[in-house]
Amino acid sequence: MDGVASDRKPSDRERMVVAAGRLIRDGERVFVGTYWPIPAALFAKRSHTPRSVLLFEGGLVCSALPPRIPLIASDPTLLAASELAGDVFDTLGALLHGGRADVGMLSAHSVDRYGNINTTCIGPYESPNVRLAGSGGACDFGSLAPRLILMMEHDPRRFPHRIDFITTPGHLGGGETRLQAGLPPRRGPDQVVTTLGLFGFDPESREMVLEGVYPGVTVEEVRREIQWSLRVSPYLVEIPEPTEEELRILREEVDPYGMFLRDRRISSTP
Amino acid sequence: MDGVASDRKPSDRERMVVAAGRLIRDGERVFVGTYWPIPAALFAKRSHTPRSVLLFEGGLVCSALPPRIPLIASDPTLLAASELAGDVFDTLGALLHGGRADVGMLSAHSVDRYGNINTTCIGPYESPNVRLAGSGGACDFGSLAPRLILMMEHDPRRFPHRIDFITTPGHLGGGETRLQAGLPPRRGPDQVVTTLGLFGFDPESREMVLEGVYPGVTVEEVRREIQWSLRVSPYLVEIPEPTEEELRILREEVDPYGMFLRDRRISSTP
Amino acid sequence: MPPSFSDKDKRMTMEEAVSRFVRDGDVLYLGGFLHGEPYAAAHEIIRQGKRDLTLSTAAGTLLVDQLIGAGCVRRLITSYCWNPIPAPTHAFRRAVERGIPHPLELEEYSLLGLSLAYFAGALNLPFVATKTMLGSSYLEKQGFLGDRKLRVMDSPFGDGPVCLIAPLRHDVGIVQLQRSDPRGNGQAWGLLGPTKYGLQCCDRVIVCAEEIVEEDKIRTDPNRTLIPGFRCCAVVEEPWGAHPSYIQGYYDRDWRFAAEYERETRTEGGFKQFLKKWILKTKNRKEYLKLLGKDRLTALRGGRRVSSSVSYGLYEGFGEP
Amino acid sequence: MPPSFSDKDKRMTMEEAVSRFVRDGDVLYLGGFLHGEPYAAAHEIIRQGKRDLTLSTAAGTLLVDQLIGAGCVRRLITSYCWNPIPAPTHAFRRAVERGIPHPLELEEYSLLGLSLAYFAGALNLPFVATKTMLGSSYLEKQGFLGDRKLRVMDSPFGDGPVCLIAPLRHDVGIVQLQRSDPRGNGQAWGLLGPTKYGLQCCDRVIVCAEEIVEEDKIRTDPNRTLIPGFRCCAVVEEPWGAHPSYIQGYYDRDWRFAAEYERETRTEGGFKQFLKKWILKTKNRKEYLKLLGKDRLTALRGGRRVSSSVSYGLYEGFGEP
Repeated sequence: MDGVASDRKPSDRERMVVAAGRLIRDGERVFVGTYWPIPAALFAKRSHTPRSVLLFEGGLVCSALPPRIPLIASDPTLLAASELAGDVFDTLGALLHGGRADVGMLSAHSVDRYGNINTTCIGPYESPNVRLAGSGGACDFGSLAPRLILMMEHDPRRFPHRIDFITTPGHLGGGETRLQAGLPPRRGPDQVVTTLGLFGFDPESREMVLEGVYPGVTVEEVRREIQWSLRVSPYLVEIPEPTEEELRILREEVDPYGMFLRDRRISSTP
Repeated sequence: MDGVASDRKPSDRERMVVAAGRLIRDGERVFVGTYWPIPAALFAKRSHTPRSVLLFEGGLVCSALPPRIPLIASDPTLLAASELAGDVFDTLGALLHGGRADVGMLSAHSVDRYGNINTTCIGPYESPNVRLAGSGGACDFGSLAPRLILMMEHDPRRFPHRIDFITTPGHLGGGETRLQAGLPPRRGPDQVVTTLGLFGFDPESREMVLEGVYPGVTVEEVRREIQWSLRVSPYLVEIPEPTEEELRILREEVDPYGMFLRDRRISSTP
Repeated sequence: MPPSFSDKDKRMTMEEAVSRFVRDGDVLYLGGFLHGEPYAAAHEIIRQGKRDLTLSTAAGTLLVDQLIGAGCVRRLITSYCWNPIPAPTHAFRRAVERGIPHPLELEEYSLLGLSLAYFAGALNLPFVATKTMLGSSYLEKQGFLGDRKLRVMDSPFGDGPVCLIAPLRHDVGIVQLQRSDPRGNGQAWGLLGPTKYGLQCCDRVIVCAEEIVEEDKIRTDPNRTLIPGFRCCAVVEEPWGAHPSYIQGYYDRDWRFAAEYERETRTEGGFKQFLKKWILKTKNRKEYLKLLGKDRLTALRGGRRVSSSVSYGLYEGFGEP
Repeated sequence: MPPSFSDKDKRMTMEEAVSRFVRDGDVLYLGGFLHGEPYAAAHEIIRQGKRDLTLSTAAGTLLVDQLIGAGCVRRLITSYCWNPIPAPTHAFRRAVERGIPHPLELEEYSLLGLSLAYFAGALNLPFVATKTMLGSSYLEKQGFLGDRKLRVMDSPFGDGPVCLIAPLRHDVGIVQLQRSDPRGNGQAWGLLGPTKYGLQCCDRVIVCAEEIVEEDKIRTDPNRTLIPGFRCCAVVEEPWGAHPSYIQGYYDRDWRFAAEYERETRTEGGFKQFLKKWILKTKNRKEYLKLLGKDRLTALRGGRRVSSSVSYGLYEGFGEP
């Protein structure tokens, strides 16, 4: 457990996880997608949302803390924290489609200016240049979650002019187009938290708007990572750095093995 | 346990239960409706269908024998005989609507010449002269069971010219009308077992046809109990009396307390 | 969006739960399917004189009969209403046949049809398509739900006529089950009927349990949990709360009670006497049980038949192999 | 109507089960949702060189990747295919991007959409209506199911556009779960995903279990049974049959294996070597486990965390009170 001391400077990923976690409010029922939402939701629960309930697509409802950090949304460690273990209809069905959850958190591969997510393919669907994972529950989160938070590491290819496949509907063509498609009202992505900053969506046009950057990050830097001409909020803020206590929680309690934050999950000897 | 000796003559009800039980074949998966089907299915299981599986609408699958005779299809004694306890979708859903059962058995209040069953009301639905129970799973049995056996005690009012409410669809107006209504093909009532005899349905017109009578019962006697002009099969048979062994099984093993056969279930001290 | 109640101890008396969470005019769902009928809660609803309820339940028995006879119910959604011995439920009949104590509007389905309507409501699906009920009179006799209940259409996938079932929604639901923690993580076993889906249609859920146990005990076996605690607004510890229905593993159905009820309630006067004796003159479940008598309760306890325990495992760290 | 297998002891080896019940060209359902993936069965399918399968599974991982890379699969129905570490499943990518070892036809849904398609198939419902997937590319990109998959229509109940999902049907299904009796009454606990409904869509069901137990033990806790024994055609006792996936209470996911697999199978040659080493050169699961080594298995066993037992009661006679 080297390097957990909280005096080490926060990494971009730590900033992202803390910033996303801060968006969760206490008592909320949170659909936790796989990958980045896992440390973010657990960070929130250990810092300021002790009463949040974590929901997992495969059928788990957890309001306790698992014995270790789950590596995926279907990790066996979660059963010790679950008050309900059921099937997809218990969570994605009755809680998400049924409208009984508050917020969903998703890792996204790439996103367009209206928050539409592609995790399916680059190039034509029938003969793609790069084939990606597909939806899992992501399309359901995007279709149905009352509030939706996306998490992404920056890379210009992840913010393209247009995406080749809408795996997870965002605000579609902007404006009222999402409603016109028949999706439930007052939904769609609300925030995108990245390794550079935080984005919201314009309430009218539904276009992504840069709303905050981490200390030291410039708007120009963000623009370079995004293929379309990015709108910036007139109220752009600097996102406060993780506090010492936040970093301590994240490093010592949430992910002491560095499974997410130091990529230990993908080394051969975790 | 008075009067269980098998030398006592079989009652009409005992004849009905044995005759209905004989229609079940070994290994069949039998949806057991409440009331008369319970002793009939258990009689079959104890006499000649040891491998039949009893299915109950509320979610039970039983291939063992319950410790006592269940008084209804949701009796707690059944759990000791169940290999699966689930919900309505496990049985009425996946097995009945899903097409994985063989036969359904139902007690019916009244039936018309096409085997349509009324257990809802006598007189207009909105202001009935007599209000009855309604469907429970009966309508589902009638809509979906690949083979359907009805059980009824005789009374002319139970075999009227026309019924006031189709609780459970039989062959509707006869002929192809059932198919035209959209119900699955090759289904609908196959036999009606009563306290006087056994009825089938004409393969073309789908009208009820008397096919068998118990020893000593005349066709005229049956006709008196039925309001429409009853068709009688040219191959009318005499239904063999319950054997000594069948009676012994029924009286000593299936219903030793006389809960069904001697109405002990409706006395105040069962 | 209903509020989250996830972290609170929601235990209260039945009197408080009914008074706070069941409102005149509500669509009230009663859980259970002959198994686990919430009698204690229904009796408290009668005592508090709730009115104009739309009752929704998979199968009505004495419980629904009593609520109707006591004048609490204006509308009934069900697949069935009868005394399981079997015999008529007389108050139900008086209401439907003669409008006593007042007229009753009906909305009926087959059991599978109603269960699918609950499923659609639980998931908030626009509708579900089925082959059951085609050809039956249920298609013609739509009641107060009007054209928000069933429709027949030709399947666009080429299966001929199909019946579309619209979702049902409930304001409040009550379930009586084996055990719950103080937050309302209720666990049930035995025959489950369509109770899970019926409850999931509810904005508020009152969990009545034979026993309240620690949250940790619930977590030893989370597959038994019917509905998560945050969906629950009140938890009532109410042993014998389902009598004369049964709770698997706790007590048997009181068949004798059902037969007596049938005889005693054949007349309106008889029903009123029953109501007075068993419900209005008993202040709560404790007094009802006292009236019933210890011997009768003892006779209803069955033997014990214990489940084999299983391990869910404990996965704590990321050790080297 | 498929035959009833209710009363037979259906235990056999994996070799026999796969050889008798999985046929070239079948629509094959694989149970599990990251939990309980039937690896032992999939490996035997590869060994026996089954061809032209249409694979249906809630979420593809290494398991689906191996079947594709080995050339068994022509069509895939799923919501997802990836290595959960997360990283690409390279054989899947090679098949989709470059037609290696041969082209793969896809039919994709969201997880909830696919679960509803299984539900519709399980109950043989004509279709189910939902709001999920509206606006997504899933509506446009319908594959080999063509217009037998999804449709958008205006809801006759006035909810605007809705997505209709047609039922899925499977020839044969395989599940790996905790325990079963010899007749195939299989019991599962932990996270259940959509496995029950996926299995119920199958004409034939192969139950692979960590342990075979007496029928009486199953009857002590019938609420854990996923699907009745008479729906099952073969029962295989196969401990560790889900490795490198996990079985709740039996063993943890082998994360290291998934990371190694990712690195080793980046090239076609690497994949072939993996295939040879772990699947083709091992005759059965026993040899696979031997290759894996005892120490590795031991490291994956978690601690024990035992469920509190409950009573289902025993109701024997009709005694006087």
